[in-house]
Parts: sequence; structure tokens; C-alpha cells
Amino acid sequence: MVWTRDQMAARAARELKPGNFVNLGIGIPTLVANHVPADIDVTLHSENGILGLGPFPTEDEVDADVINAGKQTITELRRTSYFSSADSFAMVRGGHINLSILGAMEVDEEGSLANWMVPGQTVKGPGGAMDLVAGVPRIIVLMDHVTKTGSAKFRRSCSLPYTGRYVVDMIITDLAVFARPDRQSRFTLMECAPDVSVRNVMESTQASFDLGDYF
Amino acid sequence: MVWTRDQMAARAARELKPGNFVNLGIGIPTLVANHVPADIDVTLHSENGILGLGPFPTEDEVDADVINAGKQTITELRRTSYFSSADSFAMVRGGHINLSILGAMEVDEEGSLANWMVPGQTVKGPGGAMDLVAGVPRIIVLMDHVTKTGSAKFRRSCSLPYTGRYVVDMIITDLAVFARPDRQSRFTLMECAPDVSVRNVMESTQASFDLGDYF
Amino acid sequence: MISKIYETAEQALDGLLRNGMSIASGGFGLCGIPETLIAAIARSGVQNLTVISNNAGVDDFGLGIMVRSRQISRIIASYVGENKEFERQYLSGELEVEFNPQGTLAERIRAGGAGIPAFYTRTGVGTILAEGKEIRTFAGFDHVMETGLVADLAIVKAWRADPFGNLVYRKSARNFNPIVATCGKVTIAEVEEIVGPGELDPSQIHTPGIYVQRVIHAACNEKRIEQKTLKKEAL
Amino acid sequence: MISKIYETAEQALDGLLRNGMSIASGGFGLCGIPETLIAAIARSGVQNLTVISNNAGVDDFGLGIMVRSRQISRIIASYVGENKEFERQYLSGELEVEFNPQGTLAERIRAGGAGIPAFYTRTGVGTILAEGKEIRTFAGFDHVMETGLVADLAIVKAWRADPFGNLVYRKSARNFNPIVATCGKVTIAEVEEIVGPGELDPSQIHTPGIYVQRVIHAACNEKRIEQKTLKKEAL
Repeated sequence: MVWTRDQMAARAARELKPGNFVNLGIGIPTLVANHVPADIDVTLHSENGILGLGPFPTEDEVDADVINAGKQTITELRRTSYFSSADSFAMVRGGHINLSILGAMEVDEEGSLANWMVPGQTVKGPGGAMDLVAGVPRIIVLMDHVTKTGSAKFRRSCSLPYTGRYVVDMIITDLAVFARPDRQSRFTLMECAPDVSVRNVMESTQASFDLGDYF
Repeated sequence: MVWTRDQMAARAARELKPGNFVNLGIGIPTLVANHVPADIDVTLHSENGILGLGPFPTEDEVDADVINAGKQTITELRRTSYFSSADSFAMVRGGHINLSILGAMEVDEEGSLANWMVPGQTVKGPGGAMDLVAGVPRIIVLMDHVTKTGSAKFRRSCSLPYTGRYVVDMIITDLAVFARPDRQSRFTLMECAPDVSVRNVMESTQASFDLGDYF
Repeated sequence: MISKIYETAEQALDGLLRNGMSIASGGFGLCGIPETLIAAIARSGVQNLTVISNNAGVDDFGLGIMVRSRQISRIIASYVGENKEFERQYLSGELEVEFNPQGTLAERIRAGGAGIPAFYTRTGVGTILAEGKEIRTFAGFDHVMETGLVADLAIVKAWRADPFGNLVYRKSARNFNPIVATCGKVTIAEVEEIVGPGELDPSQIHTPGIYVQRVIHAACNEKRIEQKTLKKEAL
Repeated sequence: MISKIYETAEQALDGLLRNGMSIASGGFGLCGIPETLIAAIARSGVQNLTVISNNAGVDDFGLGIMVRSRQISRIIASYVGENKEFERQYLSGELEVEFNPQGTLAERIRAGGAGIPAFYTRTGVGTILAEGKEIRTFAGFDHVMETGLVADLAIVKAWRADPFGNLVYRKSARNFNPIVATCGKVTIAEVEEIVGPGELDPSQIHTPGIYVQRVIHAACNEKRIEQKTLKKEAL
């Protein structure tokens, strides 16, 4: 039984530490906010210039000047601060954001990732993804284990243009969790979804990885 | 009859244009503020992070958190804004301050100036002087024509360590005014103090300069 | 006192527009964009513009209007989705796009305004956006050299201005506006509210008036929302 | 919610001080200096410090206290006048000084905090402060490469803080404080007033709490004035 998107998000939420400043990408990573344990105090960052993202607003609370980097309406918290885009990315580039959780099209076994363009398809631009993977000291990728057509997304090397090289610390998919202690190390399979075997994971993965002590 | 310090400051004040943002150095340049014509609206900049310097305070108005770059107590105006030192020098370096009027120990005929250290004497540091002369598009030097021991301060080349090279646009001394249309040109003698002859000026000047049409 | 307030966008733009010029615009998505000035520049018919902006608007709003009227020949941006006509012009080669990582774009704009011609960043190293750029190692990591950006004209949206051109932005509508304001040879701000001299707290001014030459009251203030997302309970 | 408020300077400094470390301090002259934290660091007896600060205080106040107690072995500064003991140690070679143009120092501190290892500036070109540094031409002008600065500990003085470490500075006491707050591996702020959660306007926070790990209420708040200059009529 593979993990649902909410279960993946919940697994990622377990990586949050008290006091962390966290940037959540668009898509599945956004769901992580719903799974932050009550005793873990984290502050969410949005690259358009907000620290302390609050939940989505009620109809009455909607304010066109309070949006996140996904252009979604959000709300303020008591801790919220606003600042310019330059100041926002100074936080990112300077390593002040503790953790970024983002989606990916492909990750390779060296932890390089691709998530911004597919040659031949319309290019929308990198947005803040390259800045986040280059600047944030801990990068967690949340993605489906294989593409819609069934090909492996955790690969020997990326086939798509890179967003960043050697930057991913942990990969959480619907099948499994991979992690590595530092960016020079190989990835180790840490967990599998219920009833998903190591063999299942290996068959759906192109990258080589180590098996943890658990297996 | 040589110009007094106030007359020198008044002469410099005639260079101000409506709407200018101006940085005044410590010493004689500070006096320029007293001579701004009523119909010329200028905004004074202080490198510690103020635009819109007001006059010195009354005893009741003194606020230790409202000081200029000379560490003097000053006051706010209705136009005043405060900002960080990085933002302050972004204005300077980015060429947004229109004019800087500062003192000098020496200026040479290429418009390089020295005003921050004398070898063998205690070095206090450059402060913001190097930033101002490098970043502000128009630099006016206000200085005595000769040193206390009578040697020329407008020289063929500076004997003291430079604050900046090829940066001075105008020199106002107690004897004369020199100017040049751009930083590739030679200086031209534009005015002399009353009863000061061109010969007097030449005798007190080591730099070579052109004589204006006036002479 | 010289007031920087102009009556209309046309008056504020008078004498500043010419074909082939560069224009930097504040805003993120459709949030905090200078709606009034964009519309006026579109109406002016000025051509062959290089635009510096994080986004390119949507088909019928924001910079999308100037895309549709084919006034933009080149754009320096970080993300240009949500715009079909843009896509068509881009794919057909009518519109040249220079992609930047968003933080690099922000820093390039700040650097341009701050007199810094170039700086180094790790962002983009090893990607196609660093191709052809200088790579240099600091502290054991490769960095790419990026250059400062300036524009002939900068247009920004603020919440409040005083007659000196001091600006305050509202919430996340600040985004690129404060840095864009610094990078223009001339900067025009459109604002929701003009206040009197001395009404802004000097410690709470986001953009000092030195960066702003002209100010108008915003005539368009639609503030279109791209993704109105509501609390689940409220749906 | 995790509160960043500590009771005393000693508690806030606990575990952070070690000989040979680097400390960046906010302030300009004696304005906006973290008086309480400087005094506590002086009392701690920590040695062989590298200090990053625009100035070095005066003989008996500000960083001058740590100069007098010979805790500083190296200082990166722009102006160090008004300090006789400093002068003596500097001339005798006990104290190493690295002079920076003030704007270059400010930008180096900002760059360090913003993850920029190096940038180019025209400031200082052709002077002895550019000797040994890389010179490079942009747009026809020589520029010098300057590097970012970071510190093991940053100490700043603010006016108000909330329990999240969000800071607001007061008037020209802001100066170097906001950038110094960004360059520390750990940053401690001492403030005149601690306010409750939500009491600071989110659009008016100068230093977001992400940069501030610990906050104390300032125990010393002397705010000594170096040049009390009064209106002529008032003399």
C-alpha cells in the first residue's frame, strides 16, 4: 500500500524541529503545513517576502496584498513580518532558512535535482527554486516515486535540466524514504510504505542506494 | 582679502540646485547648511542613515538616537527618513546623492584627493570619505588654500595617501575657486577672493591650472 | 518644498518614454504591481521595450497588456507562467526572455541600485542559467558571477507616499517594489494614499524619497487575486 | 511558541563565548551600541577576539571597555578615533586593525549575512585600502573586489522586540544594527522595550526574528552623546 500525498506530507512534517524556519514548495509540500505537530513551533517562509505564514483566510479575511509565493491568499499570524524580495532571498542565500521541502521531477543519486523545465515544453522559469536548493542547508524532496508513465524519478542521473547540483538531503516518495547524512554520501533507504518491499522500491528506482540497517 | 570660512561655505551653497540630495562633510562643509538660499530646497544626507537632517536641537529636543555622521546631535524634519548603514551607502555608491561637499588635506591637478591619513600620525580610518568620493557624481572640496605652514594644498600630485582618484569637480579655497566640466579635464581658475590676484593664487598653488575667460 | 505629486499617469510619464528603453516594474504575480502606470505605458504605444520584472502578468492584466500589444521585445524575469500570449510570442521568437533565479534577479536589481556592478552567488551553479557566466570558488564552493541591473525607468506600487516621495508598502505587496525603486534612472511610484508632509513616521519609511522622482495617486487599484484560496471550513 | 527572551546578558551569552572567536557589534559611534552585552562580554574575560564594528567606542565606554581590558586582538572597522588606549595598542602592535571604507564595511556585513561571498565596488580603488585586492573593470571603471563578513556572534541594540525576536530600531540608532544582526551565526539583541506577541506591525519590523536567537532587556541604557551640539540661540 503506497503512501497517500497526506501521508507523505505527514512523514515530511516529522523532520521539522522546534524553532525551524521552513520554506514549503508548491503542491504536495504545501500539505506539510497541515501536519505540523502541535508541540513543534515552526515559522513558514514565503519567498515573496513573508515570515510567519498563516492558514488560508475566510471570505472576510481575504486580502489581495497577503499572498504566498504560490499566489494563494493566506493570513497573518502574531509573528508575521513582511520584507522585500531582496531581503527574502538574503535569508535563503545566507542559509538562515533551516529547511526547504519541495517537489521534483527527478533526483539523481548524487542528490542533484531537476524541477523547473522540460525541454520542448513551455518554460515558465525557475522562480525561487534554484535559490532555495542552493541556499537552504537542508533540502527534502517530496515526489511520486515514478512518473505518470511509470519511469523512475530517483535516477542514476537527471535527464532534465538541473535546478541544483548535490543539494538533496532526503527524498520522501509514495513508496519510500531515502536519506543521507551529508551531501558527499550516498542515499540510504530508510523506510518503505506498508506492504512495499525493498524489491518493489528497487524495481521502481534507477538510482543506486544503500540499504539501511533496518532492512 | 581672503574669504572667511563662512564666505567659502556661502560660495559652495551657490552650487546647490533645487531638489538636490547633498552630503556635507565635517568642518567647513557643515557650515554650508547655514547658507542654503531660501528658494533652494535641498535634502541633507548623513551616512549613518538619515535623509533630511534638521538643525541642531534645543536642550529639550536633544535625543541621543538622533545624531549625524559627525556624532553631533541634530533634529528631524517633516521629510526625514532613517535607514541602515547598508542602505545609506547604497544611496552613496549607487550615485543617488547628487553632491558631496567635503574637506581635504590635498587635491592634485587630476582631481585626486587626500583627506584621511598622514603617515606617521595616528590613523583614525577613512570613515565614509572613500565611499562618498567614489560614488557621488559631483564632489566639491572646501579647504584652505595652503597649510598652516604655508605649503600648497592644490598640488601637482598628492603627497599623502589618496582617498580617491580623479574625483574632484570643484575646489573652493579661501583664495579662489577652481572647477572643471568633467573629470578628464584640467581645472580652470573661475574666481578669486576680493583683492586676491591671479598671481597671488599662482604663487600659492603647486598644481597647474587654466585661466578662465574671466581673467 | 518641491512636491513630487503629479496629477495623472500621463503627466508623470511625460518626457520619459522612448522606444527601445528599459523599464523595471515592481510586483510579484499580480500583487503589488503598478496597475495604473502599466496601463498608461501600454496606451502610450512605446515600442521595443526591455522589461525587468519578476513576472509578466496574465493575458489581460498587468504586464500581460504590454505583451499583448507587442511592446515588449525582451524581458528579464524569473517566472512567466499564466500567460498564453506570452508563451506564443516566446515560442515564435518574437519575445526574448532572460530567465533568472528569483533571488538572483532580486539581488541584481538591488546591486544595480546600490552601485555594485557584480557579485557572486551559489544559486544556479551547475545549471543552464549559469552557462557562459564566470564561475569562481569561494570557501570550497563554486559561485557564479551575476551583474547589477539598472533601468531607464522604474515603476512601483506603494500604499502611501508623502510629497517628498517617501514610500510605505502594504503587507506582501512590498515584494520587488523597494529594490525596483532603487534601480531606475527615474522612478515613478503610484500609491493608494497620498499623505501630508510629516505624516509618515521617519523610522517606518520603506523607500526614502531620494529614489522617487514622481508620485501619482493610483487610478486603477483592482488588485486582482490569482489564487483565491479559502479556509476549508469556509468553502 | 518558543520565547527568545532571556533574563540577563550573562544568560543570553551562556555557552557562546570562547577565546579567539569573532564578534560583530552594531552601532555608530556611541549611538545604538549594545551597551549591556558589551559590558557583559568584557566581564566574561573572553580573550583574543576579532571584532567587527564601525567604531571602537571611547576610552571608558562601548567597545573601548574591551580595548582597555585587552580582550580584542583584531578589529575590522572604518573609524577608530576618540580612543587613546586603542591608539596606544595599535601603535605598539598589540592590536591589529583592518580599515574599511564605511560603506564597504556595511556592504561586506550585509553580503556575509546574505550569502554573497564577494562583490565589486569603485570605493577605495587607487587607495592603499585596495592594495593586494583584485581590481576589475566594469563599464570602463576599475572596481575592487571585497568579500562578505560573518561572525561567530553578533550583538545589536534595538528599541523594541517581541518574543519571536522581531526587532524595531529607533531613529538613527538603527545604523549598522540591522545588517550586523544578519551576519552572526548566533545573534543576541538587547532592547529598550519587550512587547507582547502581535504588538509589532508586521509591515514595520526592521529585523525579522529569523536573524535573532536571543533577546534581553537592556540593563545599561546610558546612550552617551559624543557631541552635544545645540542650536545657537539655545546656547
